Amino acid sequence: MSAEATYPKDHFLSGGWDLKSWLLTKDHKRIGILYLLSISAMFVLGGLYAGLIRWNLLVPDGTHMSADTYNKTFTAHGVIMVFFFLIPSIPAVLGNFLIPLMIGAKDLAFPKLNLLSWYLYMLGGGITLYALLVGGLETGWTFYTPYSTVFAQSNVEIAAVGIFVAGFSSILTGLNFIVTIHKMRAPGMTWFRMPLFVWAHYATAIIQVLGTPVIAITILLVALERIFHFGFFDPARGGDPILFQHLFWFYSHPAVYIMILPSMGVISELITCFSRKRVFGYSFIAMSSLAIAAIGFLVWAHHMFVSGMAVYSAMVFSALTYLVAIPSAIKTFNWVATLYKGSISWDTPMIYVFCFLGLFLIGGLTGLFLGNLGTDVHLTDTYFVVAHFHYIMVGGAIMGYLGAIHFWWPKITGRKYSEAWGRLSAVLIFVGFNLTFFPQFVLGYLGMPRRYHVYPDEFQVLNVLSTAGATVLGFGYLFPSFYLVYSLFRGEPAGANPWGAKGLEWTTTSPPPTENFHEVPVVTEEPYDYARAPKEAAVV
Amino acid sequence: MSEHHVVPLKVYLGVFLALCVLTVVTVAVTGYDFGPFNLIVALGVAITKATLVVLYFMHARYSPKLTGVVIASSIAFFVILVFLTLTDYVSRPWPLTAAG
Amino acid sequence: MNPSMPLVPERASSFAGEVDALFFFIVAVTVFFTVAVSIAAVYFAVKYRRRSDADRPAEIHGSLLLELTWTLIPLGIVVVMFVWGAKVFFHMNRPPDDAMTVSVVGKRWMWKLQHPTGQREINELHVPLGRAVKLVITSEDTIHSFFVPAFRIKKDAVPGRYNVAWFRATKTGTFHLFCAEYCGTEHSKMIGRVVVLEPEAYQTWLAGGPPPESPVVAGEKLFTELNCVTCHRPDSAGRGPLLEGIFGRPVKLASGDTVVADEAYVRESIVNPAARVVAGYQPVMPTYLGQVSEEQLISLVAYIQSLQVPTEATR
Amino acid sequence: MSETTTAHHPALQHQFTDLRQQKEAVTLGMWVFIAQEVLFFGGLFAAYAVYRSMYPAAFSAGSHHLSWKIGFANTLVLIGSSLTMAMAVHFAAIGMKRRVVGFLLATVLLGSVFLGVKYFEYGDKIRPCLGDGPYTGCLVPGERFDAAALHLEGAEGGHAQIYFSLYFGMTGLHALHMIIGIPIILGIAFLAGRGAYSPEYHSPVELVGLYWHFVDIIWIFLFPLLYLIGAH
Repeated sequence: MSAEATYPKDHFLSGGWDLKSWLLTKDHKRIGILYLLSISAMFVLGGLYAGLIRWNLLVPDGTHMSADTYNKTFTAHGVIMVFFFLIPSIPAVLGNFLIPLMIGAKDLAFPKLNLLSWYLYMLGGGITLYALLVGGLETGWTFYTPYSTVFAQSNVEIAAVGIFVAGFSSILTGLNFIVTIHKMRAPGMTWFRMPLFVWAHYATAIIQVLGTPVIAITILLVALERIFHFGFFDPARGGDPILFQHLFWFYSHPAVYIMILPSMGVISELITCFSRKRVFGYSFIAMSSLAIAAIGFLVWAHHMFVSGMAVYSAMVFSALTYLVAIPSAIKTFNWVATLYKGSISWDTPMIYVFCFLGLFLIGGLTGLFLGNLGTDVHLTDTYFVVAHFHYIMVGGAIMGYLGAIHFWWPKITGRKYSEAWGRLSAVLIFVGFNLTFFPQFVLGYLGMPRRYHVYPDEFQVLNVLSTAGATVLGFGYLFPSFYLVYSLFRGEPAGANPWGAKGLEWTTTSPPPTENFHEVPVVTEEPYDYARAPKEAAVV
Repeated sequence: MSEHHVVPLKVYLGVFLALCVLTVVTVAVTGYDFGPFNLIVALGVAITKATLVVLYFMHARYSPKLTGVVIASSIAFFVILVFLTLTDYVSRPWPLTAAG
Repeated sequence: MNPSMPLVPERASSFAGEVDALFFFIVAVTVFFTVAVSIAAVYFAVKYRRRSDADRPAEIHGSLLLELTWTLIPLGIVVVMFVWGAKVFFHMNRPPDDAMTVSVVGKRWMWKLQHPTGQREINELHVPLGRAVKLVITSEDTIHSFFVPAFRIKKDAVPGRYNVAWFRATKTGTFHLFCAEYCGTEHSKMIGRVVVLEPEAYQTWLAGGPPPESPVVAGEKLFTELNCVTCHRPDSAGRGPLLEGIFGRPVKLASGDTVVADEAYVRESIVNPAARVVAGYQPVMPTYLGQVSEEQLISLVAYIQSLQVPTEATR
Repeated sequence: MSETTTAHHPALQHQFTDLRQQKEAVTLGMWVFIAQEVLFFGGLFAAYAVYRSMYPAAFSAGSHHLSWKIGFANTLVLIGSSLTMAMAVHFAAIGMKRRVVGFLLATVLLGSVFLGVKYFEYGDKIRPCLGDGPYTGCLVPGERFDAAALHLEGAEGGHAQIYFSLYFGMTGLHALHMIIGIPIILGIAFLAGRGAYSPEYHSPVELVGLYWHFVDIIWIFLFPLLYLIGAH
């Protein structure tokens, strides 16, 4: 580490703090921070709704809130978390901030489009929050027809328009990343010298661009059918509700890969830095990202095995679902192999990496139960599914997100956070998480259906355990917001490369200047080449 | 742009004529009944027209290989969406009896 | 339903054993890999923890052999899982021919069930022990899902079509019935009980209730009321195809391919006759969409199912 | 064009090193946008494929009701507008400003003709539902949909409603894309008129050309799939 780091005088924030410099910025770093603030707000809101769900499920007879309120609560939790936190989280915040830095570019390919993405996100978020808060939405985040089109009495149209608009924010971010990664790499930065974080975001961008439009048209059809009653999914007139499920899951399954792939990219960066070692099987990890993006589009109907779809078609989808499990297994094995003979330091980001590894293992392997035709009949639509996707999303995506925020916090803000608090909150979150969601695997196997306001008495003990875990988890999530904000004012200057990490973003100052690099970097060495000492920043 | 290929006018006019002829073919072909192949023939004509537009009007022929990859992947995912969904509808009436 | 905290649901159907065997095989694989990888990660984290900033870790790029092993081995395991799962799924979707048919109609927030002998039940299903029960499931409004955890069966009730599931109860007692697909405000109250009785107890229960009108009788009355009989006549002189003995057998269609005349085809032919017309007949049959309720449709299907080839009449 | 001049061209955005990189980036961006549009229409084409395979009779009856002659004429109009757009791009590449403006306006004109024909086609399907004018059968899916106009009854009437919701959905979305495209072309024609483009820098003309050709391709598929089902 540099002896004693000084806080750089001119950086991308020193230009000005007034409203105009934020709301009309074209700097990918400021847009990344705008996203950080907006999705953190969404995360808090979604988390409150989660708390309300767990509060209701403390008692089996549902006396804590009415059935209608509960339905609106779990729908709001689902919609906010899926569309407004998990999908944008790492790509919009860290992807925006870091990809140009990592490939040696001045900015993303289309800065104005990037700002438009944020405005679309805020507009879509505003409309959807209006629908959720004023009157509520009680169709579940899945909008299954004919309930959503014929029977729901809530703001389905407004929420549909909100999600439609927010969808384009995701498409434009993906488009921006694809063009930037193809066309704006610094000299010497070949495809196989790029950080795996950038590979993961390239695969995510492909899914964002090719998947999101399908849910955009599907959600639009639901809204149009509610307004004009043209019977598109209305069984009375020959419409097929299962067609809606096909179109919906065609996007919504690849969407879970949009949520997990960026975290995988983060883990590859963190595990190499804190093992001070080259990643094991670089090209296998890179190709696994692309394989997940491609095969991820072939598996969607494993959400519909019991919907009465054809048995032979279900077999095809089950086989393809098992195929998509392989790249994730390859990545996990490669990460663990990277630890072998490394020099591992247990800083906060590395603790999040271990949390990710443990939880993503359980999350991924429990997917085998749900991709399997035989066991899925019993387990689908129960709390087993709820536990599975929370292990992937909260255990995987959010652990990766928190690890990334801690790892690049010195680079973004130029300040160091308190390691002690960081490690404590990571362990607290890990414990709270497992206490919340592991009992739900058992609940699911016992047959407790999801989205139930009241449930039979014998499930209460496990539900109480889960709610207890949720309080610990909620409490654990508050910690980072305290010590990270505290570090903004009291944190000691971090210097260009506090972790001694490899990567172009660590060769410029922290926080980086507006044009990222004082002179265009030339890449000569392989990625994660820790054998050689990290290059000091040209100008501190 | 040095490597940008300026396409001669007569290529455009030729492609335009071909498209008009193929449009006439599109209508003419519905005169005959090919039984189950009606749709395939109609789609075949439409695909040839679309390929002409993509190659010549949209300069795909003169663009870098990457443009071809983008076009191919969008078509691939379109085909996945349509045909994997159809596998469910086509195989619904198939009987499950081992013999059947 | 034992109030103590169970960890394994009851095994009360012939499937339960198969599904649980497959379930615990996957649990074993999950536990093995989770423990193995976690131990490896923790062991490496401790053994190779950073002692000083100066230590230089090994220069390892990767090894093709290792990559192949941890690609092919997981591939092999998942193929086994897939084939085993497909076998169980195939078995679940093929009711035996001797099964007794119970019709299930999901309606917002209640299950309406009807036995072959006509008994109707709301949110309760009494079935004899050891007898295969075929469920013909549909819905009158939104999508529901008929889920009996103890039997390990679940099938969506989709409006506008029949979905079929079946089970063979192997344990007497009372078991939970849930709706597993979100269907509105009282989704969590759309529950019920499946009561498995000894065969004799089932017969007495059947006799106990009010004399029911069997769906076959109700179907026959409807068949004449809606003057289906004018075209569908046993002497096959009418304009409609002969229905005697047609149920469950393949039927050649005008479009050339054949289809098995099961509940779904008969229901579709009543509600949407022009869809799949039998070979040799014109699509002249008027539609009864909206004129017959789901229950009446079930009675008509039951009646057609009961029509046997009259012994003396020659086809 | 030598490399140095393009490094300080007024149209060069700061994040690009030279115009060549900007042009490649902008073109790739447009192609990725078109890939996304293919999937956006793809949802409707998937629904069309499923419903046509389920209800061939109703689809055939519905498509017989449309006048394929108007569809045919409209297709030629749109292919014409595609030609004029390609010519505009061609002349922009060789720097003939007046020709560029002329062909862009021709494209807008042909596009407007196409939309006008669509307006009348929609008119004679929607007006009966509102009750004015001669009653030729209301074909807007919903309560007032008149299946008798297609000689269908009962469930087939419902299936015909699905055909017409697909018809209005797909052609409506296509028309919406043209309604968005036309003002953009006018804007670019205006800028071209003021000499904003040169052989080194005429990307906006190319991009709007790619967009317009894509809209034309969608119609090339819509015409046979909606207007020409079954023998005519």
